[in-house]
Amino acid sequence: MAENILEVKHLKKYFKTARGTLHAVDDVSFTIEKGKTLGIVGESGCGKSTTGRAILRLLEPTDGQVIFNGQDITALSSSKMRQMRRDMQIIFQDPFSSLDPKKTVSQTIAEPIIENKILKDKKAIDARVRELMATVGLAERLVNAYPHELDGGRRQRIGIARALAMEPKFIVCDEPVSALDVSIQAQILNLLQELKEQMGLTFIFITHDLSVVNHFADEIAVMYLGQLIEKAPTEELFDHPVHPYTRALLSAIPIPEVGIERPERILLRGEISSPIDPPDECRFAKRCNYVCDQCHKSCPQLVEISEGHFVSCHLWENFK
Amino acid sequence: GSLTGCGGNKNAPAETGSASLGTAAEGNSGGAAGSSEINAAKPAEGMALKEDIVIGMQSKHTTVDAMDASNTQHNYMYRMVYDTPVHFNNTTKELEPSLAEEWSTEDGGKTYIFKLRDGVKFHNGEILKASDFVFTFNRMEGTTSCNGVFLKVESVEAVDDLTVKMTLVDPNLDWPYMMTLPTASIMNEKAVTDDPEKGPAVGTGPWMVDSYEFGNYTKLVAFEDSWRGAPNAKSFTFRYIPEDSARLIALQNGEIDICQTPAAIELGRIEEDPALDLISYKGGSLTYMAFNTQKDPAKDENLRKAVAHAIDIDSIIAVAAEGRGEKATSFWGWDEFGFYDCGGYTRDLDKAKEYLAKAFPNGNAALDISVGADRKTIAEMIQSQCKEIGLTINIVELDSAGISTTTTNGEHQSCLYGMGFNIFGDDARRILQPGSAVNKAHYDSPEVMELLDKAVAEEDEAKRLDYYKQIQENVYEHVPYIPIYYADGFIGVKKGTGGIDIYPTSHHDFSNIFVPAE
Amino acid sequence: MAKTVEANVPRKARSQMGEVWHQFRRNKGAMVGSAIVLIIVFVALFADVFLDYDTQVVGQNVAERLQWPSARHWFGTDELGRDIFFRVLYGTRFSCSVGLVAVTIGLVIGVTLGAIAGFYGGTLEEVIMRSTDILGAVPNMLMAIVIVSVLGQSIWNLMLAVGITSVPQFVRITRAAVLTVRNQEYVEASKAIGLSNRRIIFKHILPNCLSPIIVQATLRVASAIISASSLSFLGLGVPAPSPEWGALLSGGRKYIRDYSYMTLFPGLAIMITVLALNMMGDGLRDSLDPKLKK
Amino acid sequence: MEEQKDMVLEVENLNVKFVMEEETVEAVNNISLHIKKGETLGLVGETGAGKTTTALSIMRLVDSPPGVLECDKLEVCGQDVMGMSITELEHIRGGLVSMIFQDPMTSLNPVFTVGQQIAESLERHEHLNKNDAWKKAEDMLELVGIPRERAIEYPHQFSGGMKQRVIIAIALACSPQLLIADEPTTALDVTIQAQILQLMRELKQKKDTSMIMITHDLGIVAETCDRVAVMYAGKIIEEGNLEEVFNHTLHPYTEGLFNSLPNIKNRRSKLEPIRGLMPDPTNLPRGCAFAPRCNYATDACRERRPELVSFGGTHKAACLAYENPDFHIERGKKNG
Amino acid sequence: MHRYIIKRLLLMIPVIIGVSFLVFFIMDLAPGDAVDILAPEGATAEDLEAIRHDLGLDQPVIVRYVKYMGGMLHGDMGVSYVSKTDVFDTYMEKLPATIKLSFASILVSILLSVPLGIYSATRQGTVQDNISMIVAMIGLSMPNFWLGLLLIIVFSLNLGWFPSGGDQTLSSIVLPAITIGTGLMATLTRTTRSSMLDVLKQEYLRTARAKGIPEKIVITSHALRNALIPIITIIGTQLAGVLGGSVLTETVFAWPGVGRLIVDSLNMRDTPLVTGSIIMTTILLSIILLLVDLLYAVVDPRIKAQYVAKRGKKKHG
Ligand SMILES: Nc1ncnc2c1ncn2[C@@H]1O[C@H](COP(=O)(O)OP(=O)(O)OP(=O)(O)O)[C@@H](O)[C@H]1O
Ligand SMILES: Nc1ncnc2c1ncn2[C@@H]1O[C@H](COP(=O)(O)OP(=O)(O)OP(=O)(O)O)[C@@H](O)[C@H]1O
Ligand SMILES: [Mg+2]
Ligand SMILES: [Mg+2]
Repeated sequence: MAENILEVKHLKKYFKTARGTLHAVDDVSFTIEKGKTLGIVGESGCGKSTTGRAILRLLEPTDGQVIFNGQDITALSSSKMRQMRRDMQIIFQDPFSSLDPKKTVSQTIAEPIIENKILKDKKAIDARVRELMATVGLAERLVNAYPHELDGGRRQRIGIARALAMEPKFIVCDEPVSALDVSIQAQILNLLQELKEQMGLTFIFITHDLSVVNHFADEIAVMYLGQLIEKAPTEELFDHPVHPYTRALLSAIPIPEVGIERPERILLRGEISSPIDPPDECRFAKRCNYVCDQCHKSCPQLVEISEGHFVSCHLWENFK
Repeated sequence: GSLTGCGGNKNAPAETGSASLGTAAEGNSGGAAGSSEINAAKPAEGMALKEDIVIGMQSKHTTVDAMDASNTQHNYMYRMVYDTPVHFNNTTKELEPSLAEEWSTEDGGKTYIFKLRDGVKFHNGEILKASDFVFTFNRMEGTTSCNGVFLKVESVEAVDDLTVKMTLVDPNLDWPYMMTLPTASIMNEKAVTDDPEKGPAVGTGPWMVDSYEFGNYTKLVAFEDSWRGAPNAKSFTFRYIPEDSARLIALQNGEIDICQTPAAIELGRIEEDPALDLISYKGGSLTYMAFNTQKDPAKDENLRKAVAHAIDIDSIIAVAAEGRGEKATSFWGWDEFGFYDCGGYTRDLDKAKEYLAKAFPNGNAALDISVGADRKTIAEMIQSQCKEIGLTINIVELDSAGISTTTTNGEHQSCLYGMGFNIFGDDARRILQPGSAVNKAHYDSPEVMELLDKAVAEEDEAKRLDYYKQIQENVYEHVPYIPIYYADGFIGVKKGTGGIDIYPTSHHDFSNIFVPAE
Repeated sequence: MAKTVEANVPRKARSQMGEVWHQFRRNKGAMVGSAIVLIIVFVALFADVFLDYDTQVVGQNVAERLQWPSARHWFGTDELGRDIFFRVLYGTRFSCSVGLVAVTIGLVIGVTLGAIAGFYGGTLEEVIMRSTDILGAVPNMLMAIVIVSVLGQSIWNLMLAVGITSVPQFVRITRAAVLTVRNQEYVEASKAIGLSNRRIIFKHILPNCLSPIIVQATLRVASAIISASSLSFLGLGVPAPSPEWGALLSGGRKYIRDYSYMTLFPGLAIMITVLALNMMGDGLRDSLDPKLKK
Repeated sequence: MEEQKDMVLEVENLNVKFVMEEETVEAVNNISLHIKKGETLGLVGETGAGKTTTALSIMRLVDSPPGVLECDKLEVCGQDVMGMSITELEHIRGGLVSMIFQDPMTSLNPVFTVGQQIAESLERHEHLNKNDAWKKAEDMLELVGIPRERAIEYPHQFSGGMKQRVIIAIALACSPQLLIADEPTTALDVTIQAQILQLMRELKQKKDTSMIMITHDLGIVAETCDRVAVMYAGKIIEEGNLEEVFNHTLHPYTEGLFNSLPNIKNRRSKLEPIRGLMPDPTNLPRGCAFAPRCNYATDACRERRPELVSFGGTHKAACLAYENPDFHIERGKKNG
Repeated sequence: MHRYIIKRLLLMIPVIIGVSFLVFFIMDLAPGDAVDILAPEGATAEDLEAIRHDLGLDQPVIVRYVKYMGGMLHGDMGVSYVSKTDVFDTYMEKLPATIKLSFASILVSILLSVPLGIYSATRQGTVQDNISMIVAMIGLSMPNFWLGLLLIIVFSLNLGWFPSGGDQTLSSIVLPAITIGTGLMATLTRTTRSSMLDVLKQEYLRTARAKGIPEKIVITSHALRNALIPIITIIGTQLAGVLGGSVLTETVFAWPGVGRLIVDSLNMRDTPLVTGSIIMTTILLSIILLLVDLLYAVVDPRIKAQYVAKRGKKKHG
């Protein structure tokens, strides 16, 4: 069995808010093998980004462990953590707010190199910046451009170059393409694909677009209201979705084809409910078309129903 | 309008120093021709009078208790509200009976007997008794403005209902003069004991306090039963309008009837205004420079003399007082008993340089001069004038409390200050006695002190005058102070206003004021 | 490697300063403003080249006192016969340094504290903000009186006094701006690449909080000059006879009705400086903020 | 003439420029649109293609300055919108034509209750008094599936999907003839998007409203529209009914769009992105705006601007390559 | 909501302690004390000592401070050195005039600035915009005493429309209010402008326009209400500022307000009066700022929601 680069165990992240405790991530566990990509999907606000950030300790986890390369990073001091970050990077969703508007392209890319003293010589830094720009497909003449002068696709490339500058082994991509147009999205997806293949990177790929993860991820985890409700290898998930939510999600994707037989659409009631002080019941119970008494009584556990396929639903057997 | 002089002092020589520069300070002595129209003593027959009079004050009242504060702005009010045992008549320059019909001393000024007027009514209806007199003096202990008086008194006792015997610590022939000052205002025992807060405002004068708001206004109303007779109006309000220009505009607008101390620069406006009169008088308030005689570099008499001969007093008067002032020739009130004209200091740059060379043989002559914002211009002029002899003056500006305390504590090198003199000779003690707060020079001359002590106990007037002359000569010689000038005093009033008893000390008496109705 | 063809580069690359300058130049108001500011600075720097301080600026000439503006004395003369034009000209030196130094003091202290409060939050923020409240509650005059009287009257202490009184406002404004920037993703990104908090604050957060701070600073220069004039009334201004504008204003107050020019010209000088600074400040804010560029 | 009456929207040669100090953005270039009663037109294109600007032009809501609007004909239900005064326009807006904006989070005024925001438009256009308008507003809420009691709540008390419903309620309150939906579901999650699209379909049928559906999602077009117009750099480069555009794609750009989409059915298929980027709208190339990115581009493409040419039936495309009669694109080959 | 208010009021306590401490010690540091001011001319060293003892000024500052704070605990703010009156009463005597003037000035400032700010925001970048901003700035760069005297000369002396000063008739407030109000204009106009500019970019205005709402209503109702928060914030701080007193204006117009009280008592080193007045002002300002915060909730339902949520939470716990 391949070695696990990352193990997340019972990760929790709660926020104290005026209205109560917000369970942004509530007891999430999973593992990723080296060189593989885990896609995390789910609706807005279900805790995808929070999971990603908690793994990098950009947010301090409330509870749980994150074991990276065999080391529990939740216990590291902040200076040790800073060193650890050379191996773990993140690419953000919003190519507008994730770049400092006052810094040029080269300043942004050079910053991690200078800060972490990866290179010291000015010329070497310069050369490295250009190399990185070439890697992500940014023209050399853009070195002195400001983010606002660039379109979303190019900005996202800067974000990628900045992450790559640290020569990480593991990258969390937090919806790196959802702000982009389809044609640009395809360019970026191809770029990430190539980087992954060439550098043997491990990714967590967060998105709400199922067709994108389908294309990109080896495994997919579906989150709902801070919890992991289903996790399976990509093909398995698309071919045999079990959880009612996953199935609704898959059926809701509009297919850009005319004259085909459209699968029947599963429409859900209502919307994702509040993550503040959630009651101890299945988080999906309120919207589920198959809800039964059991669902309101307790929160179902994640069970492995076939090899690598985990589901958290009381009624999974009915849907298999 | 033209000017009215109320000056003149029987003790002072008729000619007081050189004529001032400028236009306005002509004829200060004697009643000028204009006095019949401006500030007449009594309203003309059948004149319609204003009932509610308002005066715009430059400074505010902080109290209505005569023992709490003593200065020009309060004294106006005290003179209207209270009476003192003795009255000083500014026209005749004589002491007159007031609450005391008679007073006498038998032992050269150590014990005084006051016989009180019978039937004097307080505002609360009580009749004045010797016990009120005694009470008043005993109340002085520990008060801010009268404690000094109290300390001079050994005992006060009521001999009978209308006779008071007062024993002093040291003989003091000027004591009856002391008894004319507003600090000696007689209060009513019952009123004060009944209401310690409002009671002290109960006096025997023709006006009584109606309402008072700290820092805003004080309103007096007529007290018809006053032994001095009923006043000419129903109410008299002091309004605090600190800004000079605004105060004058208020007068021009008719919002007030009297404008205290209009700015010298704006006097022309009153003179031009047909609806207004300008009352002017030779001021009794001296602007002077004091050197700290206990501290380098002003400890050196040579430096003091150098400055005395470097400054050009005439041009200072022309600028700082807009020419409306008079050079001071001795550090002594011109209106004060014992005044002797030393001639003042005159500008003589050669002499000044000579003295300066003695004081600073190595050059680098410098002196700090502490000054409040109001006398900054004078400091600037002195600075510029001293530069001509090579003395660098550094102006140290301080806020009002700062200047007062630093100079009292002797932290200054020299300073510019102002003060008003009283009419009696012993008043000079304040400025010459070591430890006194207004001895801004911290001048300590045993010789002078001895002369002062002798003078105050001396019954022979000629001898006293001689002692005082010697004192003045001493001060003139050693230059702890440079007397600079007396600014003329001004009051802007509605045309036809009268009944204001003008005192050079600025403690004017508005008791009998009248303002013609519109 | 996917190498996208880079067609249609949106804009030529310029250096950072060049970029700011390019933007700035296009703003007419800002250019006019900075031209005036430049002139003022020039005058301030070289006042002693044109003018002899001892004779023309503080030299008195009582014979020519209180003259209305004329060809000989463009702005008239004051009560001591000094030429007001020269004094206003020379006063540039004092007033500009009072304005600038005071604001700099307020800026440095206020922005640092505000940034710390906004960034770290929690108890530290609470302590800083409460202290700011306390400092803000003490009347400026009292503060100034104490500073000037304890440390002595000098132009430096005046600057310090005026500067310290402007600290609370800078703290509040900076904190508010930091709070909005703090949650931007690029701040998180800089944490992800291992930057220390100090560097994050100074390199990423503060540069993006500049615009309200610049606006406040330029407005504050004006109030600093005016505060200096208020202090002059209390005798706490620049020591005489220095022709600081605030001191000229307070000195001319007595004469306002008959010799209004004595306050008019220093007043105008303050006004023009303030307007120019603000026009420049607005332009600077706009050009420092790349997002505003079209 | 009969056909004329049926026309809800007629736009001929619409041009919109944004004239700014240094540069001019040619946002919309020579667009013509026709929509019949009950018809839904899909307007697709990438960011900056000029979709929103086109929609705003129809309501004459383009910011001016800097916007400059020119048009040969702009009629809604036979009324000449171009020639209207501001007051007349204010009657048309929200009455005859309504618009739904992209972002439900920011499209509602946070300080007014949702009821007020619906009622406001009713008061103006239907001349109802306050009470009636409020009642009708509550009815509208119910129609879009929100309990009527919630009319007194503020937008922040609603979730994204519900806000979008409120916006739909506002847009439909005065029964407009034409509804312009500018990316109405982009900001929403897929499951919510499915709900909203379902709702719009139902309401449209009920009220027989014509619609312009602006989107960049070809999947949505396939599910909701009758006809499609594909925009690129301010021009319509292909137009036709669904079947024509999806299955008989003519334009290389449209083809590129399809190739860029990850295929949900075939995850191993390699994405074939269009090279490069949309041209700078301030500096459009002389020839075809797509030429620099086009795999089929010829020299002629870089010199001349293609016109929209009919390819039989309702299908039109603007591509010079078809001047060569043998030309067809890869996708065309695939689909026959 | 109550909880929030109580928390805010409790937070005032450390601030008051801090302020009084600072003021007390600063007063001690400043050269000069009340003794010199009170002493009559002629006072001897013993006189001064007697007064000093009388006022308790011969005790170390820390002792005086502790005593003073002890009094505060019983609601006693001490007695003025100079006027011998109760500090609280003295302050309250001046407060009405200050409150009147403050509100009038703020009103002037609002009436001038808000329309001007809206006007220039809707004409961003035009000549009118620039002129409006310059007009707003003029008030800032004119010292209050200068403008005040100018107004008195023109409107009181020459035209005779308003009294030159004092607080007697309703019309006395006009000139001082204009003087202060115009000085506040610059900040408020700019705030209004920039806040409006932010709001004018918002999508919901496009929604309103698309509904056919007339432009005037879009600006004055839809946009302005959303732009109010920063405007209210500035108005709040400005109000707090003028409530602390505007010494120069009060001096010029002989306005019997708090500002002059504080500065005058400062000049007389009347420590109890200064400290008491500043404490009272601090309390007043905290209350004003609290009211401003509560006003946010009225203007913006989103903010109201936060307070309501707090109450909800309390019920749970
Ligand atoms: N700093 C924070 N303070 C309080 N609540 C937070 C914070 N960050 C996130 N949350 C809340 O945590 C929940 C999960 O947020 P998160 O950003 O992880 O969701 P997401 O799945 O990434 O959503 P999206 O698709 O919108 O990005 C949300 O309800 C969010 O409001
Ligand atoms: N107010 C404006 N001022 C200047 N340029 C504008 C303005 N509005 C739009 N533009 C420009 O016009 C062009 C077309 O914009 P438009 O918003 O119509 O595109 P879109 O197709 O709706 O894009 P999106 O998918 O991002 O909504 C863009 O280049 C845009 O920058
Ligand atoms: Mg997210
Ligand atoms: Mg758009």
